[in-house]
Amino acid sequence: MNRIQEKMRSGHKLLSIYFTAGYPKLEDTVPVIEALDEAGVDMIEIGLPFSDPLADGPTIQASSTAALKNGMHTELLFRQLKGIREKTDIPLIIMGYFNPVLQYGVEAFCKKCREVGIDGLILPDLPLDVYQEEYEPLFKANGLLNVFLITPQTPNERIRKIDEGSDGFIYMVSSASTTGARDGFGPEQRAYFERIHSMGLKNPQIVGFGISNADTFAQATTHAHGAIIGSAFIKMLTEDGKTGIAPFIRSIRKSP
Amino acid sequence: MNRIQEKMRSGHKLLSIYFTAGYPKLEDTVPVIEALDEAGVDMIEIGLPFSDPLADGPTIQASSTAALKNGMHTELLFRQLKGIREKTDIPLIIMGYFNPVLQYGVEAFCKKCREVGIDGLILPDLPLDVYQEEYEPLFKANGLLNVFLITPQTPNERIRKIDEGSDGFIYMVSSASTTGARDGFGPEQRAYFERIHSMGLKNPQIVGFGISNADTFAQATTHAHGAIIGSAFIKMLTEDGKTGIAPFIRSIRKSP
Amino acid sequence: MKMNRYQADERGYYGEFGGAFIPEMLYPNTEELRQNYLRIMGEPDFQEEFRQLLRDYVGRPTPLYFAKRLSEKFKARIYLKREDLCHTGAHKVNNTIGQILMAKKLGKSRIIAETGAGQHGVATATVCALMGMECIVYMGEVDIARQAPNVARMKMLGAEVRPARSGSRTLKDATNEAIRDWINNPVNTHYIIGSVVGPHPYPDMVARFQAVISEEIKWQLKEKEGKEDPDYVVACVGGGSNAAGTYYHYLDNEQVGIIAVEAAGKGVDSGESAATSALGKVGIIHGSKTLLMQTGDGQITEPYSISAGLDYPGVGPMHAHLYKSGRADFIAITDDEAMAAGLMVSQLEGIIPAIETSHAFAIFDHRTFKPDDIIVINLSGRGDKDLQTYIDYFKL
Amino acid sequence: MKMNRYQADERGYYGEFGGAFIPEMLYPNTEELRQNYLRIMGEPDFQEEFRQLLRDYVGRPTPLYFAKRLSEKFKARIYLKREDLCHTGAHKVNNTIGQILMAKKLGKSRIIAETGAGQHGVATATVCALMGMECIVYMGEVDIARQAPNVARMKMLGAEVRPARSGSRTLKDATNEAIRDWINNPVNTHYIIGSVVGPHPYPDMVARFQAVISEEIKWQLKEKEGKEDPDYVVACVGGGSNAAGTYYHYLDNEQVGIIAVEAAGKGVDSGESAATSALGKVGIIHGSKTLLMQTGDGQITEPYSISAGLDYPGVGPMHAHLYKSGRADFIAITDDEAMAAGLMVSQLEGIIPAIETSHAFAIFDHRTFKPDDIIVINLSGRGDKDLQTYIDYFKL
Ligand SMILES: Cc1ncc(COP(=O)(O)O)c(C=O)c1O
Ligand SMILES: Cc1ncc(COP(=O)(O)O)c(C=O)c1O
Repeated sequence: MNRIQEKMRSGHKLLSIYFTAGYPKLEDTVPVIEALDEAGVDMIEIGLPFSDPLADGPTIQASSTAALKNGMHTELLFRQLKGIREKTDIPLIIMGYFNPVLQYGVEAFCKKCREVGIDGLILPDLPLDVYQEEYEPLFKANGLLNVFLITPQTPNERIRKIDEGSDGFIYMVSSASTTGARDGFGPEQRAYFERIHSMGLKNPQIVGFGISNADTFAQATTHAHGAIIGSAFIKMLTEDGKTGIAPFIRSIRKSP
Repeated sequence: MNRIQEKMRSGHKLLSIYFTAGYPKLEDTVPVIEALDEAGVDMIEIGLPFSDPLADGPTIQASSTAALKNGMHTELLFRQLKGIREKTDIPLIIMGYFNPVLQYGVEAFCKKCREVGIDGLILPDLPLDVYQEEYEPLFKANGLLNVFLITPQTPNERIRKIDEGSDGFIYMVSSASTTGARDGFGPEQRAYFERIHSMGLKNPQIVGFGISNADTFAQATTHAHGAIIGSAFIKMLTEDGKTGIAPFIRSIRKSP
Repeated sequence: MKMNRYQADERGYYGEFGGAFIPEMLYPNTEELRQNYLRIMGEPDFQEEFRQLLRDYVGRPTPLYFAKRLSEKFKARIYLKREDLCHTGAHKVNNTIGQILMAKKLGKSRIIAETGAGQHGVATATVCALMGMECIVYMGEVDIARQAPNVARMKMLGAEVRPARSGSRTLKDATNEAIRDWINNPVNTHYIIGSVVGPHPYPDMVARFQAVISEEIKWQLKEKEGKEDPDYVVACVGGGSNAAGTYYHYLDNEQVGIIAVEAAGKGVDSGESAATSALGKVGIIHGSKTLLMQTGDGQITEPYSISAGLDYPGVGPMHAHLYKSGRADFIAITDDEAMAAGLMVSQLEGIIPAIETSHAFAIFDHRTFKPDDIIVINLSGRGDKDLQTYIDYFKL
Repeated sequence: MKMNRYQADERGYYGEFGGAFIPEMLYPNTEELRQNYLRIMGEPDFQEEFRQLLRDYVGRPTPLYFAKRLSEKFKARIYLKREDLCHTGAHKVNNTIGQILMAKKLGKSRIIAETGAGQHGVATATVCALMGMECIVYMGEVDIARQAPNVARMKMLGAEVRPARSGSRTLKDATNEAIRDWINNPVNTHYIIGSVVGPHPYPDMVARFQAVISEEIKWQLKEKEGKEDPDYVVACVGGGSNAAGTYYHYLDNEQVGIIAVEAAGKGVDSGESAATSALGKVGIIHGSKTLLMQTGDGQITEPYSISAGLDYPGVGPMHAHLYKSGRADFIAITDDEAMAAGLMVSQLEGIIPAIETSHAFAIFDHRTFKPDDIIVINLSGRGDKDLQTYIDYFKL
């Protein structure tokens, strides 16, 4: 059983953090992972920076640009992650765009992931059908879970299909929006959360986009199994640096 | 007999000077006439300044603009010329564009000319046919000779027609060119001068355009009865003022 | 009804207006043209080349476009004749195509032109490039500044742009300079005048070249409305060439109302205007007897309009006659009205008109129409050349 | 010969290229389009409105013009397809007319677009004004500076121009921003992509709207040369929409040579280039698998060309396939070659081409043709938007 699947079984609401590899400093990748682990988060998404992150908002976009300027690249990320499993058992997911993976070679990429101990991938622009037709065996062979997104606009039928094709969790985009911190969730989002909940999917759902504090975390996880914080975390990291990680995570964890 | 016709009978080569009324100073019209008369020119063309003198070169154009700025206008010119016949008997021609005459009223204009003692008109943009159809009786009734132009491009047939319709002199434009001083006449011009001469016209010919000094005056009048200096005179007037008039005329008169 | 009441007679007169009041130096040039233009235009090979270039090069026929949103707004059936789609962006090229072919027939090798908005200059530079002829365009210094894109286009096309520095340094002065050039170059040079102005035969010749506009309107309207005749034809009038083309085949059909739109500038009585019909008196400008803005003393007034192409103190003799005879309804439109109308058309129909043309769209505050009135407005040119003026005006 | 070898298959693939590599957030939008576009395009009332607007509003058919002086110079029979005469000045409007009608059919009320040269932005702002729809155009900051006239036009037309400040601040980044906007506004918004790029069904849909170009070439050439097929069709390739339209009806007719002209910038190997076929490797950009300029690491390279409309690191999947399969002959033209060709065409034919288009006229130094070869070059747009660049370059 994959570390992600194992984590999903735990009773409490999971807190997952997204950060961009090589940001703020090139060598920060592993220290950030360690600090997050220590602060008690449940899962980490490591962003592989991309020049044209078209599904990301300005904060993550800026961090990607900075990371690339710092010199981050795919091979280097793997080098940095080498030995990470000697340090932590936390589920690690690489989140990135498909083109760098394609250039690295999908097979080589998957193998490297296994080598360094990556548990899953989120590649927003690798659609389900292409994945299933061309890449699923490679992922499976390397013990990688591929995570798909759903949004408030995804038709139920397609949600079922995605549920069918997934075996880690479903990344539930909170609202039609590129990532970026929001003030809170409105009635529409709550109705959406409830609708998905009532579908009784086989995969747990982790909510992403728009979670920035204890409040929104609590709202997002009323029905879902957990939530992902991205932009709000990056923003904090930009302002406070790594020493801000523990207090930030504490602030989310404390009940509102 | 009109003063112009009388002058044409004199044996020597006639020197005619064009200047712009009201230039350089508004009140200079009569003093310039007097100075020219004293310096011994044979005929004077008084330019009635026009806003859009499209057949004139830059020098005369600039003097027209200046004269208009000085406040020159048709009625004022007549006022200035009032009494001129008490001072001089030199043939006086008003040269101008047709529009100011039209606005003044052609009949009123002709009458005024007679009143102040003008002998003829040169209105380059009043064509022969319109003149003959509409205005000839008015001119005649007021003792005004109307002078027409010919150019190197005017067909012989038309020259004959113009000769037919004229009874003062023919204004022979030296070359296809808006007025402006030239360096001298080439073989083409000389051929043209000869061609016209050999036509044996009933009217004397006075050459205009491009005469600036004793040399060109002599060349122009080899066959013709006289020549008109315009731009070169205005240029001198601009530079030296009225005191330059006598020396300028002397310089033309002296044989080259 | 007497036919051809509003066309030029043999001597180039429209009623009392027109003729050829030119210095003798220009006589051979205009005479050569006068004696030949109708014959040459009548030759089959001339017509064939003219028509072929209008089709394949200019892009004719230009559409007659039913402007749905304008029609809804002003409650009438409004059609736009799309001269803005002509190559180079205005009706001017219809005339320059015709005249360059005429110049070739007459054996000329050098072309001169005057320009105000620069459209005629561009259209002339264009046909000169097409035919490999030398091209010199005179343009007022003020216009050179306010119509920079067109100056750039002329240079790209290989023409020389010579600034006119006298007078108001606009269209009238550029015309003076062009005429001076023609006087100085009487043999090898053809002067392509850009509007229905100048000495006979220019007004008539240019009107005939532009007449293709109403020739097309007739059959296009027949296709769309089942009849050739609209209730009104509307055009802005600078010199009057686009208007002449728009009216041409309707002149003697008094069922068709003619609306001529002039530039009032800052207001007809503001002292800064170019509304010739309202402000002009009979006079001579550029060789033609016509209505003319002038002082009591016969000096030509410096006109003013925000649009360089309407900034002319005279008007073609055909239009002077249409005004005097009452055949056409003249409306004067201010800068502000024109600019607002230009923005309106841009945002209602997705067409940015030349500021000249914008004047024609401002008539709806001045006249009322019936819901089934068919109104054809000549969209004489596109506004690309005027973008800076629009931007500055609206602070976009 | 298998038919339709070079068209998209049902899943939007041209050979190995194409598809829809999109984030799930875009799935409903593109899926709605994918399921409906062929049906809607097939509906008679859609076709009727599309054709009517192309005729009366855009000014189609655009002429097929025999370029006499170019033909003499290069000793071949050169025809120009005059897309520069389209309303707004380029072929782009064929597509925006089609897509705005599509958007209406899909019940959308808000339009977004990206633009490089600004031609597509203007064409989009234009049809939005025509239909009374809200319009937001994303444009790279660099392009906003170098294509100022088109920015002004969009504003006049009532569109909002939003600067893209990331990356190279050119077309690719504007596209990213537009996609982001679409993700954020998935229900009421239609994204009018301006070229044959993006996820399926965009490349196929845009190609079908632009196909009117070669549809017309066929009957026009038949009229002029007695046969529908030229020896070569030539077009510049940015994203590839004007090229797709020019090739469309000739794709599967291998008798017709296809020449695709890319921007080499300062030279293919200079590091400042946009020659995608020469420099690209298979990759994903803007939802499509295609040839793509990128680092070994899969980061998209910042392209360079003097022409904003060719300054794109990818190419439509149709063109990637035409390249890979050898069906098309790709030629890379430098800035300098393009500028010289633009000036040449201006002064030989009186037509100032868009700098994008000028690239297509520079092929004659790279390929030789036979005297009776019929070559149709798509004159994709006019150079008005590029005057400042031309002027600065040639110091006119
Ligand atoms: C677009 C446009 N319309 C109208 C005019 C006015 O000229 P005309 O009255 O001769 O049509 C011009 C002159 O440049 C013009 O460019
Ligand atoms: C005139 C012109 N030609 C060509 C292009 C390139 O686009 P495409 O390759 O899609 O035709 C553009 C883009 O803006 C353009 O404006």
